[in-house]
Amino acid sequence: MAVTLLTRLAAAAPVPVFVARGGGAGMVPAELHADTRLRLVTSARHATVLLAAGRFPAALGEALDRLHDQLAQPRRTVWWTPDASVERPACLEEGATVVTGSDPVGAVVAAHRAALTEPASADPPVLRDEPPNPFEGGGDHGQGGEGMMGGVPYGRPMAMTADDRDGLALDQLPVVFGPFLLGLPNGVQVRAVLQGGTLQGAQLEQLDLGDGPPLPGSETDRGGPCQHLRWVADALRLAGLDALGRRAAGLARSALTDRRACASLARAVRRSGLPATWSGIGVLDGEDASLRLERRLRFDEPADGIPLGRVAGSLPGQDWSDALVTVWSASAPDAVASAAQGRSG
Amino acid sequence: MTGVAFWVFGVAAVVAGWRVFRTDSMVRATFLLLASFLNVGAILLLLGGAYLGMALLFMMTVEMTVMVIFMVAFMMNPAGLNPMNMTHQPRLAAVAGWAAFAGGAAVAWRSNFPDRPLPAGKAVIAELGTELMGRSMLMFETAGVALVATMIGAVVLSSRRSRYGQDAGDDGSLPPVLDPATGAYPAGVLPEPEASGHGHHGGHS
Amino acid sequence: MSLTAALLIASALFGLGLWGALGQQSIVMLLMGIELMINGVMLAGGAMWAYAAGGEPKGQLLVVIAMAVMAVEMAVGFAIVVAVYRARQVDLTEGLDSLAR
Amino acid sequence: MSLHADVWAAPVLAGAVLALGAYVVAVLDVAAAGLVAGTGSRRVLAQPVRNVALLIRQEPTLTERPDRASWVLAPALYAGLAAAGISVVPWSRTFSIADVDTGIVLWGSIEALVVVALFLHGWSANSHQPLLAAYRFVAVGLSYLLLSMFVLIAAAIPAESLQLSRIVESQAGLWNVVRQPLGLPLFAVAALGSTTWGPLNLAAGDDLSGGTTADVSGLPLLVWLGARAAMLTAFAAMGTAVFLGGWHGPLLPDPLWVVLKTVALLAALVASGHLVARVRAERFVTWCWMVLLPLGFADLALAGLQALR
Repeated sequence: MAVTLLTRLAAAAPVPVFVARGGGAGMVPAELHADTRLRLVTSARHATVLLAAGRFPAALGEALDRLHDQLAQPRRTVWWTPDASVERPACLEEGATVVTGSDPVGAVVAAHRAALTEPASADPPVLRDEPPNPFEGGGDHGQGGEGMMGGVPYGRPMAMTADDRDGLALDQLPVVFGPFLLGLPNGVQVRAVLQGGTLQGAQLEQLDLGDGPPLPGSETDRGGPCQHLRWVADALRLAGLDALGRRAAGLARSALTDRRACASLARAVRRSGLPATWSGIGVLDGEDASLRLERRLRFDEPADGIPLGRVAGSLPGQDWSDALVTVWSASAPDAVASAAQGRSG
Repeated sequence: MTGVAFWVFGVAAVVAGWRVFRTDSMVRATFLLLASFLNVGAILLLLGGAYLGMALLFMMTVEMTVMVIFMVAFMMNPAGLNPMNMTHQPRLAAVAGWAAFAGGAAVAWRSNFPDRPLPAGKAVIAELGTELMGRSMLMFETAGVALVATMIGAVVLSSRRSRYGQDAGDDGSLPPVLDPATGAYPAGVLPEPEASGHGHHGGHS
Repeated sequence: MSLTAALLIASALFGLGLWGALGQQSIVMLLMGIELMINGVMLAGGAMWAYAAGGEPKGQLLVVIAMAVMAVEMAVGFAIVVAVYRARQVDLTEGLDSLAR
Repeated sequence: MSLHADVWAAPVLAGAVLALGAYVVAVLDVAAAGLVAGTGSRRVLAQPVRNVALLIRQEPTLTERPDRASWVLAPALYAGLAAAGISVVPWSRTFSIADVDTGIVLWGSIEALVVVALFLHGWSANSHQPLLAAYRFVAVGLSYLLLSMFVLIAAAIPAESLQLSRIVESQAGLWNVVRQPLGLPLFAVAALGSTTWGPLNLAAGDDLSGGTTADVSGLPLLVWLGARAAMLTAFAAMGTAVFLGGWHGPLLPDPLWVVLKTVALLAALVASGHLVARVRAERFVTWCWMVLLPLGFADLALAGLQALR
């Protein structure tokens, strides 16, 4: 009895869903934030449902498989795609619910309830529980390099010392972030060299997004208010203003944009101090993140996205959070997405 | 009750202090040391030092938080995921440690200290305050000045542009050239070439 | 709970600290050994104050001064570690066998 | 003098108060989010319960080679610190769970140990984003700690005592929020910092995929989030006692005043999370040392001058 009550309560909770954006998804999934039946989470560990939006070919598919296995049980996978015949990774093979329409929320909620009430048909892991690369240790203690340091045991480089901005040569750590992180354009991953919380080096890689039709909704209003509002919704989540982000996502979803509501949102954003907080971050082509935010709030024509290579060049020396803000504001993620789509079309 | 608590805290302080030097993880080592301090703080509270114990908790926690950052920043392999040995002269160290303990224990055992226990209900906190701001003010102020001097000294020592001017940059720990015209360095302090300057964590190849 | 017991624990802490300070190669670990020794000293001071000095406020003052000493030791120790590391990229006592750069 | 709870009853009482407080925080959070988002505030009472049920049903996950002992201990430490904190807060002229005579210093130790708990939580997962959050939190924590100690000591000066009940008594004529106007805002900075909440959510934000919680799920996550909300409650209760006059107030009984003021303070702290953007860690540390710390000094100096008068 108690257990069923617990399950009933859990099933009625807002669904913690991790949205992975693939090829053709554009910024449409940002609108899901407006739905109070869902709660978008930024760590797969907190989610019960993995919503894969779009195409996941090759490397992107491998990344999705790894992400899938990190969700805690009970879990379910939902694939939101206009065309289910394209190449798919293992985690979307069986068991995943496929949604081809324009609204996946119903399917996500159903998947969440199913996960909690039918534990027998759990969503099993698709990768074996082992390091992604074989152990390649050497040296005195199996660490892979000479002496105490260096080497790539398990394919991951060990931290090594290098110069830094304080003039203290402390350890720096090579890591890969992405490609499904909030603040990164679809299919982009960061190869970063970290020293403490500061980036010493960074490369932005655009993984292949594949060919095919885009998600319904991503074609509407490119460069118009909707796209701006989707961008703002994600930016606000990145800035810790979840509730305001939900308001922006709601305005984006309601297509016929209510001018007064938009103006009131812009006022709320300015009052939150976000423009002041973001001033001075990611200065490229004479604009910082704050100015780019203002431009979006005014629905001005977006500047063409700055190429990923140049954005990456401006990252070293920045704190990781500032770097994310730089990437999200400077690379113009809608331009990146539509460029990828343009290539496909 | 207090007797049991005393022995629990005491044994915990000693065991934690021993494990500090027996764990591979630097973070664990630091927090084990903190645990040792916290247990001693608890004993001081039991002994009636209401302010001393609390102050120890507060001070040591902050100090160990700084310590742990240093540990992770400067030590190789701070998580202890690779087994390694970072000790020297183990026999001398062990003998000295045991000897110190034996000496202290002998004093504790054999000496006759005056038996003047803390009177119950003594206003120890107010007394400490009056002492610090009254009779022993000079001592207290000296300690304060010493701390300020330490702060300044520590910043100067560790700052990048420390001893030799504003824009010395990496040369902060180098004395200035003797003769600016020729750029000659004092004997024995010739700047090493970059490559050999990075014999990192030397002594471990 | 008695003066003897407290002094016994204090000497154990002091001995452990000495063992660590002499036996550890890393400068930071050496500092931790010294801290543990001062830990023992503070416990001994507190115990003497509570059992043999009749709660004389000077006893508390002694412990407070020991804490200040520890803060100074730690700050200067870390500053030296940073300075040495900046110059030589070492954090081991073996790297400090000469004062020359 | 104040009545103390029994040694065995104290933890139970503190736990019950904190559980209730955490629930109130969750309800306030849902309500504030609904208001700001414009989605209304339906089901505000039920939603926290449902979220808790979901976390109980979720299985805990493990990372590769975590520091297991620390991973288990960190949430327990955080929760225990919240319990210790709430214990020193007086609820009426005659009752607090443990009215120790060094309440202010104990509170300082709690704030310092919170930094340790958060660092351990981020460190132990053996994962990048939690570790980044842990580093960042230590830098921030060491900055606001001094601030909070200054304003608390300033509040102890007119009371001539480090004991919380005496500090509340000293506010019979004039609350500290008027007498030392800088105190409460600076204490609120420490409250938001210690719970990594709202504008100071530097160790659990979405920019780091949940920061120290990024690799935690299920029951351990529930304990951590619960401890965080409980800590916010403890801070609000402490702020009430030290700056808002505790039980002082007309007509209503003592404990009711404490509860009302605590909830009001909680509402303000929670709402700030939805109205103010997260600060940047580097900039906050700079502000803290260059602006807020001198303000803390000014607060202390003001209290000293008033005492000399």
